[in-house]
Formats: sequence, C-alpha cells, structure tokens
Amino acid sequence: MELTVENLSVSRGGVPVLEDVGFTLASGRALVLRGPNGSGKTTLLRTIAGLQPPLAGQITGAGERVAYAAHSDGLKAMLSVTENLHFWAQVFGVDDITPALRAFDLEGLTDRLAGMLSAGQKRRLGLARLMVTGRPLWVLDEPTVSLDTASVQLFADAVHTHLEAGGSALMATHIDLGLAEADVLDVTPFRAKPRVAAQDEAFW
Amino acid sequence: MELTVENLSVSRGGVPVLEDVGFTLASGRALVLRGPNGSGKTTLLRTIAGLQPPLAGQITGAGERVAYAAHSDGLKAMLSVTENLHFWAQVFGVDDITPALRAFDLEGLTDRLAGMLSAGQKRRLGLARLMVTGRPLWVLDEPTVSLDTASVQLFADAVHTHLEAGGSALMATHIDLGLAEADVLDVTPFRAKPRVAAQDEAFW
Amino acid sequence: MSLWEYANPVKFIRTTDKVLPWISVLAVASLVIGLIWGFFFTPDDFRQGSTVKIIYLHVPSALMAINAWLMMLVASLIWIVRRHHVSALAARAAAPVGAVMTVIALATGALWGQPMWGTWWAWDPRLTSFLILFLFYLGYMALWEAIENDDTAADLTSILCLVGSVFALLSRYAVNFWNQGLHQGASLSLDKEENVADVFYFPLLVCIAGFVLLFIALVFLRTQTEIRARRTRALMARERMA
Amino acid sequence: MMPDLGKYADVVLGSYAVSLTLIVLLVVVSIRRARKVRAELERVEGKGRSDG
Amino acid sequence: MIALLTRDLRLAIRAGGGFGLGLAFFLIVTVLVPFGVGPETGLLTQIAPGILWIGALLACLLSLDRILALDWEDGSLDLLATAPLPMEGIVSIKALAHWITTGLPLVLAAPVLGVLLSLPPDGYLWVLVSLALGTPALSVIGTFGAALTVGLKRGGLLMSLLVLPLYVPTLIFGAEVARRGAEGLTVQTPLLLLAGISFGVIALLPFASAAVLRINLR
Amino acid sequence: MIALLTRDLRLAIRAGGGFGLGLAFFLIVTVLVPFGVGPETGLLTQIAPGILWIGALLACLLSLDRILALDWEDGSLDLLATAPLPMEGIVSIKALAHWITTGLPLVLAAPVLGVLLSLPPDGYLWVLVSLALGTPALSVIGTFGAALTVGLKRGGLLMSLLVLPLYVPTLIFGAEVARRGAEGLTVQTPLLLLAGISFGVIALLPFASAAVLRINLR
Ligand code: HEM
Ligand SMILES: Nc1ncnc2c1ncn2[C@@H]1O[C@H](COP(=O)(O)OP(=O)(O)OP(=O)(O)O)[C@@H](O)[C@H]1O
Ligand SMILES: Nc1ncnc2c1ncn2[C@@H]1O[C@H](COP(=O)(O)OP(=O)(O)OP(=O)(O)O)[C@@H](O)[C@H]1O
Ligand SMILES: [Mg+2]
Ligand SMILES: [Mg+2]
Repeated sequence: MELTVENLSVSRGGVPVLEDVGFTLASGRALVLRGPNGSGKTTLLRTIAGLQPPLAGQITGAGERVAYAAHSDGLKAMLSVTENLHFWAQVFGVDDITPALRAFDLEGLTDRLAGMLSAGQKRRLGLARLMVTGRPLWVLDEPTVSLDTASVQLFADAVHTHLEAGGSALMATHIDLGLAEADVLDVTPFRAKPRVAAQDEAFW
Repeated sequence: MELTVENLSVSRGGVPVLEDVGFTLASGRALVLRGPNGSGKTTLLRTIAGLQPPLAGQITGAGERVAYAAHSDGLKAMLSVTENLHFWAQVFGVDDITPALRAFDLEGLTDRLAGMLSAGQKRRLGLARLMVTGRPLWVLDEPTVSLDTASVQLFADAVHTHLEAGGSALMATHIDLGLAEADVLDVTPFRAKPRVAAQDEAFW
Repeated sequence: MSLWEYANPVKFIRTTDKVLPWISVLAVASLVIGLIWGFFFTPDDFRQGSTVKIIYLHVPSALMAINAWLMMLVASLIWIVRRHHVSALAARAAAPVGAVMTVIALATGALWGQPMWGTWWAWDPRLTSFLILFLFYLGYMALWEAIENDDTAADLTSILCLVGSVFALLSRYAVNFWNQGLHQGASLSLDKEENVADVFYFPLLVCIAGFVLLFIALVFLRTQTEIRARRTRALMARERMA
Repeated sequence: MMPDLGKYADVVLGSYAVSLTLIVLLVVVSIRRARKVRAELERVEGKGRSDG
Repeated sequence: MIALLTRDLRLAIRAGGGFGLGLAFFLIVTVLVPFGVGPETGLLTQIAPGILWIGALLACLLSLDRILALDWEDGSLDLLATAPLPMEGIVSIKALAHWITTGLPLVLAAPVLGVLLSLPPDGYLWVLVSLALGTPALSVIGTFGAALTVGLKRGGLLMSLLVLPLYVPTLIFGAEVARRGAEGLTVQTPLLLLAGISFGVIALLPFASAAVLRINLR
Repeated sequence: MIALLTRDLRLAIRAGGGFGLGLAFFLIVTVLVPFGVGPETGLLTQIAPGILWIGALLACLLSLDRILALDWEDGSLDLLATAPLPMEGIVSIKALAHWITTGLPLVLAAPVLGVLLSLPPDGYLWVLVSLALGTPALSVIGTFGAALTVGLKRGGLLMSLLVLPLYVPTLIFGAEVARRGAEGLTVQTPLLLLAGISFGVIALLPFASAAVLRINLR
C-alpha cells in the first residue's frame, strides 16, 4: 500500500501554509521534504500523521500505518532507556526491543535514565522508538538534529533496512542522508498565497 | 584579551567527562568543538560559560565576557519578537536592537509572538540575542540546529562580523560553517577514563 | 433554512446595525420608566419598608444572570452542531454581561439581606448557587482569554459550557439539599395567591423588560465587536504574510 | 421629591448606586471597545469600506 | 492500556511526584488548620469532617497538572495520539493512575489525620467511605480540567479555576455524608447521591475529556 | 533590574496567569469551606480569620511555581545567570513581581471575602493589616522554595511541602493578629512578631535563595 496525498492544504494556527500538495510514496521508497525555515514542513508532517485535520484534500494510506517522530522525543527523564523503549513497544504490541537498541548503538546505555543522556543520545533513543512501532510508514521531522556523523550513518542504515523490508519513510531534513531510495520534494512551490486564516474567511 | 583554558576537567552529574582540556582562543578567532554525541561538548561549554564549576583547571578571560546560547533559547512564547529581544538588550544595557533583527532576517516578524514561530525562526531569534549582549566572547552550543542553509549563512555572516569587530566565538557544531577564522578542536582525546563520580572519591 | 442566514457575520452586522438603535432606545426608555416608577411612585411594603424598592434591580438582574447562561448554552450547542461563527462569538459576548448581572444580583441581594435577615450574606441555597454561577462565568471567560486560536477557544469553551451547565444544575440540587434557605420563593408565578401586590408588580415587569432589552442590545453590540475584532485580526495576519 | 426611605435609605440608595454604576460601566466599556475595534478595522481595511 | 497504566504509576513513584506528595500536602493542610483557626478541641471536632474533605480535594487539585501536562511537554501525548489506543482509553487510564497515586492514599490517610482534628469516633468510618466514593469523581473531573488546559503553559491556576466549580456537588455530598456520619445521623440520601455523581461522571466525562484533548492536540 | 520586573509583570498579565487567577483561587477556597464544614453562621464567624489566612497562603503557594520554573524551562534562567545582574537581585525582583501579581490582590480582596464567612466587623481592619504585613514574607519565602526545587520537573508539589513548614510562623502570627483583632482583643505582640518576621525574611532570605539557585543551575 502506498501513501497518496492529493490536493492537500494544511494550516497552522488557522493560517494556510501549504496548498495543493500532492505526491505518492510507494513502499520501499523514501521522500525527503525540503524547504526553508517556516515553509510548513512540520505542519505538513503533523497533518499526515493525523495530529491535525487537513484544510482540504485527501490523504490515503496514512492513519494507522504511521509512526511519527517529532522535534521532541517524548522521553521520560525518570525512566531508563530500556523502560522508555519497552513502554512504546508494549503500546504498539511489539515484543522485542533488542534490534532497536542495537541499530542505534544504545546497548551500552540500557540502564541509564533518559534524563541523563546527552542531546544526541536522547535523539538516538527517540529514533529507536520507530523500530518498535512495527508501523510501515515513518513520518520524521528533522530526525538528525544533534546527531554526529556516525549516528547519522546509523540512522541512514536503519531507514535503509526499513525500506528494504517494504516500509516507507517521509521526512523533513536539511542535510543529505545519502539514501539511494530517496526522492526529494521541495515544498516551496506549494506555499500558500498570503491569505487570512481559513476559519476567518467567513468574516470577509 | 583572549580566552585561555588550562588543564580543565569538567564533570556532568558528578561523573568526569573531559579531562585536561587546554586551548587558547584569541580575539578575532573562532574555535569549533567537534566530537561524537555524548563526548562532553555541552558540559565543557557550560563550564566555560560559568554555569557550573570546573572539576579542576583554570579558565581565564571568560566570566563577564561570555554570551551563552544553549540548546534552549530562553524565548517567552507570550512576548513578541521585539519584546523578547528588547528585554535582553535592556538587561545587557544595549539600546538598539535593529542590527540584530536585520542580521537574522527577523524584520518581517517583529510583532509575531515568539510562541508562533517555526523551529528555525525561533532559533534565529535565539541567536539574534547574542548581538544585543554586547559581549565579546560567544559560547554557542549547536547554534545551527533546525536552520536551513540560507539561515546558516546568515549565522556564519553574523559570526564573521563579530570576529572582525574583535570578538571571538567558541562553538560546538556537527556541520561546517565555512569560516576562514575557525580552528577545530576535537574533544575525543580528552575524554575522561571511566571512573566513579568525582564526589565519590572521598569514599575510596 | 432562513434563520441560519443570520449566522453570516456580514449579514448579522447589517441586520443588527438596523435594529440596534431601536432596541437601545427601548431599553433605556423602559429602564428609566420602570426604575423611576418603582423608586418614586410605589409605596413602602408594610413588612420590608422602603427596601422593597431593591426588587426592581434585584429580580431583573437575577433573571438575566440565569438567562444569559442559558443563551450561552444554546449558542454553544449551535456552534458545536452547526459551526456558525457568530453563535460562538455571541456566547463569548454574552458572558461578561451575564457575569455583571450576577454581580448585581449578588450585590443587591447582599445589601437587601442586611436589613431583612440581619446579615450581608447567608449560605442560602439560592444565594449560594448564584455564587457558583459567578464562578462558572469567571472560568468561562478566563478560558476564552487564555487560548490564542479562536476556533480552538470556541470549541473548548463550548464544551466547558455544556459540561458546566450539567454541573451547575447538579450544584443547584446539592446546595438545596445542603441548606434550607431564607430566601423567598418565586413570586412571579401565575398563581395569583403567591404574587406580590400589583403596585409592585407592574413597575417590576417594566424593569424586567428593560433588563431584557438591555441584555439584547449589549449582546448585539458586543457580538459585532467580536466579529470586527476577529476580522481585523484576520486582515492583519494577511498583511503580515504578504 | 425624594421619597422618604426611612432608616433603610443607605441600603436602598446603595443598591441603586452599585447596580447603576455597574450597568453604566458595562455599557461604557462595551461601547468604547466597539468604537475602538471599529476604528481599527477601518484602519486595517484602509479604504474605509463599510463592513462587508 | 496496561502498559500506559504501569508506566504512569512507575513514573509517579520514580519522579517522587506520586504517593508521597499528595499525601504530604493533605497532612500539611490539616496541620495548618489548627494554626489558623486556633486550637479549641470543640471547634475542631465540629469542622473536622469538612476540613478533611477540603484538604483531600485540594491535594487532588494540586496534583492534577501532572496528569497530562508532563506528557504534553515532552511530546509523548502527540505520540500517544498516533498510537493504537483510543483517546477515551488514554484519558480514563490517566484518571485511574491519578486516583491510584493520589486519591487512594488520601482515603487511607484520612482516618489517621482525623485524630489530629479530634474527629468524633463515629466519623472515621464515614469519612473513609465518603472519600472512597468521592475521590474517583475528583480524579475524573480533574482529568477533564487538565485536558482543557493542557496546551497552556503553566495553566495550573486556570485549571483550578475551571475545576473547582465542577467539584462543588461532589464536595457537598461527600462532606455531608462525613458530617452526618460524624454526628451519628442517617447518611443514606447523600451517600446515594454521592455514588450517583461518581458513577455518572466516570461513565460520561471521559468522552468530553477525549474530545477536548483532541481539540487541544490539533 | 527594572527591565526584569516589567517583563515579569507583563508576562503575568499576558499569560493570563497573574492578577486574576491567584485571586480566583482565594475566592474559591473561601467558598468551598462552608460547603465542607456546613453553613452555620456562628461556626463560620469563629473560623473566618483563620480560613482567610489559610486561603491566602494556599493561593500564594499555588502560584509559586511560576516564579522561576518557567524561566528555567525555556532556558532564560541560564541566560540570566550569565547576564550582568547579581543573582540576589534576580531573586528579589522575582519575589517582588510575585507579590505584586499575587499578594497584593489577595490583601485587597480579603475584606470582601470576609463577608462570605461572616467575619465580625472588628475583624476587617486586622485581617487587612495582617495580610498586608504577612504576604510579602510569603512571597520571599516562596521564592526560596521555588529556587530550591527549580530543576525538578513539575516540582510543584514537592515545593509546597518544603515551603509549607517555612510558612508556619508567618501563618501563626498572622492568623493570631487577625483572630484577636476580630475578637476585639489586643494585637500588639503578634503584630510586632509578624512585622519582625517579614522584615527579617526580606532582608536575609534572598541571599539564601541566590545561593540555592546558583547550585541548582550548575
Ligand atoms: C446575595 C444574595 C441574593 C441572591 C443571589 C438572590 C437571588 C435571587 C434570584 C435568583 C431571584 C429570582 C428568583 C426567581 O424569580 O425565581 C431572586 C428573587 C428575589 N429575591 Fe433574592 N437573592 C439574594 C438576596 C435576597 C435578599 C436578601 C432578599 C430580601 C430579603 C431577596 C428577596 C428577593 C425577592 C423578594 C425576590 C423576588 C421573588 C420573586 O418574585 O421571584 N433576595 N433573588
Ligand atoms: N500560531 C500560528 N499562527 C500563525 N502562523 C504560525 C503559527 N504557528 C506557526 N506559524 C507559521 O507557520 C509557518 C509554518 O511553520 P512550520 O513549523 O510548519 O515550518 P517548518 O517548515 O517546519 O520550519 P522549520 O524548518 O523552521 O522547522 C511558519 O512561517 C510559522 O511562522
Ligand atoms: N547526570 C548524569 N550522570 C552521568 N552521566 C551523565 C549525566 N548527564 C550526562 N551524562 C553523560 O555525560 C556525557 C556528556 O554529555 P554532553 O551533553 O556534554 O555531551 P555532548 O558532547 O554535548 O553530546 P551531544 O553532541 O549529543 O550534545 C554523556 O555521555 C552523557 O551520557
Ligand atoms: Mg519544523
Ligand atoms: Mg550537547
């Protein structure tokens, strides 16, 4: 099954930011969103992840297939690395967390409390969460923030494995991951013409 | 005046992370800290900014000369861009905030509440704060996180101007800014040998 | 459905602009007539002395305090079901009016209580439930103020209004159960035996009409204001992005 | 032609004073805000076009 | 769902926010009252059931902002919303976790604190029963308030303002049961009403909370 | 310094957290008490001064976590610490801002709420005076508590626990002044003691708060 986005308009704080976005993302492929700061990448990803309703247009193949990772990692400072990961595994009905730990080189940190990790280590843990969701479509918002080059490579490998297994990935990043399967979509052409908030159109 | 760091050991959560760090940073120069995630860059920068005491060693030329910018920007979501910046200008006894706004291309956003900016816009505002401190030594922890390439260039220009005016800058980043004045220091060789927490040595 | 046309902000402003002067004039007229009639030309009550004159403020404001909340409840329901912006804004506009009415009812009641019951305040069920109603008004207004996004605020406050109404009713019964009161029962009932004497009754009716008209006029005016404020915000946002 | 309010004068007058003040205040605040917002809207609309 | 419950309970214990603190607050309020109103035993006996109820209510109130705000701040709530759990389930579990960490300890501690306020001997049972019946309602109503204000930074005080009026019926019937019980009167009617409120609230309010939370997340 | 004060006041108004809410909480606690202890006027009159004091204290307490925690969370506190302001100045200004936004409105509202609790006529003046003298101490002590717990996520409840015992002397003397005043007795001794506590605390505690805050920041 593939992700299809048609004529999608998304808004933030009621103001339309992107309009008429359309693309498809087949399994085994990745799509990288590009665009300057404030162009609306985060907003688009949140909409596709189902966290906010679209202003117009259709999204098919998202919903229950999405594993979302945002700017903030949703880590509990007072739980250990294992406990944090294990919780999400349980929520998503997955049993084994070792592959995720291994893929992001967290094995040496299993008993450390998440609050005591460095910025990059936290990020790695947040990304490892994706692997325990068992969900095929990864929706990622700037996943490589604070990661060093080695960790970026770990992440690229993880995405690669995920794609090979038939998954797909949609992400916004400012850096290049060197993924062969990745297409790039620049959101700049879709930027909404300056308008008032959609909900305010009634007030014209 | 230059920043001199000698035999500096720093600790986080009581555990030594870097030992015997030493370097000097002359005015007009920049020093970029490199090192994998969790190597202790943040800890080193906080120590130099005076936010935590060093375990051992000397730091001269920091103290009142430091303007520090961390992972979090210290922005008030309920104050506008101007109000946020103006407050810090007042605290540091600087009057004019327009150069800072101009340097980081925030002029179109002056009346927006900081809470309504995108991730990259917030970051730009956080960096603009440096310019209203009037302090010569900038200590920056991953300043380019969430910035797109255009904004990174704005930032590099700002640093460049600051150096030209006789300032200096110490920063941890994983990306390359293309600054001619920048030296690179890899912190990996200084990593502390695994030991118990320093404060526990009394119990040996 | 023709009635829903007035849910269009433009249409609403246009229509209310036409009727607003008339309503205002009527409101002021009936308030002046009613209050002057009541204050200057009614006799003292044989038991309560001159304090009966307070009734011309107390009862109408008490009625409006409750009815304003009911109106907000209806407007909230309309917003939830049909998402007409005007109704959400009308609810927002009515809240401060209702709150002021509640304060007036409480204040006049308290002043009345001093000579009649010998105390400013007693934990009588009716008094108490008014105090609770006032708290609900406060919370409702505070929630509107606290949320930036207008539609989110409308959604949340209308749910609060619904849930709050249920709890307000519950509180009313709870309070009744908790304390037997001093306050007189409803005497505006159609049952003639129970009613206050006609001398007090007619000016009172005029005052009530005045309060109702005043409420309508204020809600119209304030809703217009909210609509305009909203439109201003919308236009500014567009300007900023251009 | 002030009616004789007897010993309750302060209470009765007090409640009239309080209520009328509150009502007048509410009306004044509402009208002033209405004016301000209306002016602001006209300014933003620029053309002074009527509400439409 | 169970994973969520265990996680919340574990966090409550680990972060030092749970069992201990609500209880301690309860204790302190009860201790402060004699300082405020003076130490006469007769007076204290009279107000004891009411003070116990108010103390429990405030202790509940104070811990409400932990229900959802922490998860909101670190982004967990967004992630939970995309997880295969119904929102109604999430808010119910959150309310349950809050009750276990706050309400339950309060119920158990109330009789002990009754001693400090010279609660009459007949009162203990009824204070216990009324709190046991009433605190779940407090948790569920509180979760609604927390969901309403979750997006607001430090909305804690606003939440109190919104929640307290909603607490009134529960408080009145609860305190009435405790008070009548302490005086040896019959408690049947208020007890039934209290139970009615509790069950009604538990059955219906989670839907409102879930709706409100969905609005706040978008 | 003045910049900091104006910023804090502006934030308090803007974020809807300031003047209104502490006051509303005070109002609500006062309203809840009769629901708990029953509506008899005689009983209420007796406990009125104490309840007013406890209510004011709790309203203060609840707003403490806004003093420093917000600035900590968004990193402002780190930045302020590296700014050319002495830490003692920062904490004093923070306490002052808290008093202006919370303590002062409480003092002014107390007499009005006294009506609800049938405070005897003699009591109004002394309740006002005692609160006016006591609330600054509450703010300063509260700032100390806030500084102690600033690093802890949602340390609100823990802070309450730490702060409440520190509030006890102020409460005892303050409530004593109010109570004696209400009963028409002489108030001189507790009044002097209350004033002594206030001034002592204002003069000395900021140093402790600053020290604690420095430790917490590192
Ligand atoms: C703060 C205190 C008070 C509040 C909140 C209050 C509230 C109300 C309300 C809500 C009504 C309308 C009832 C209805 O029509 O169904 C009402 C009516 C009335 N109140 Fe009060 N009241 C207060 C104090 C007093 C006092 C002290 C008196 C005089 C002794 C008083 C005398 C009356 C009378 C005579 C009516 C008219 C009853 C009727 O015709 O329906 N009230 N009050
Ligand atoms: N509440 C709001 N009201 C109006 N505009 C808003 C609001 N919140 C955000 N915006 C604007 O919406 C736009 C889209 O923001 P978004 O976070 O989606 O950008 P982004 O592409 O993720 O940027 P970045 O790369 O900086 O993270 C930005 O220009 C932002 O300023
Ligand atoms: N409270 C603590 N107790 C023990 N170790 C800790 C504690 N906090 C952090 N650490 C460890 O200290 C080390 C240094 O962390 P620091 O944040 O300085 O790294 P960093 O170089 O900034 O990394 P990044 O590039 O990921 O931001 C990390 O390995 C981290 O796991
Ligand atoms: Mg973004
Ligand atoms: Mg770091």
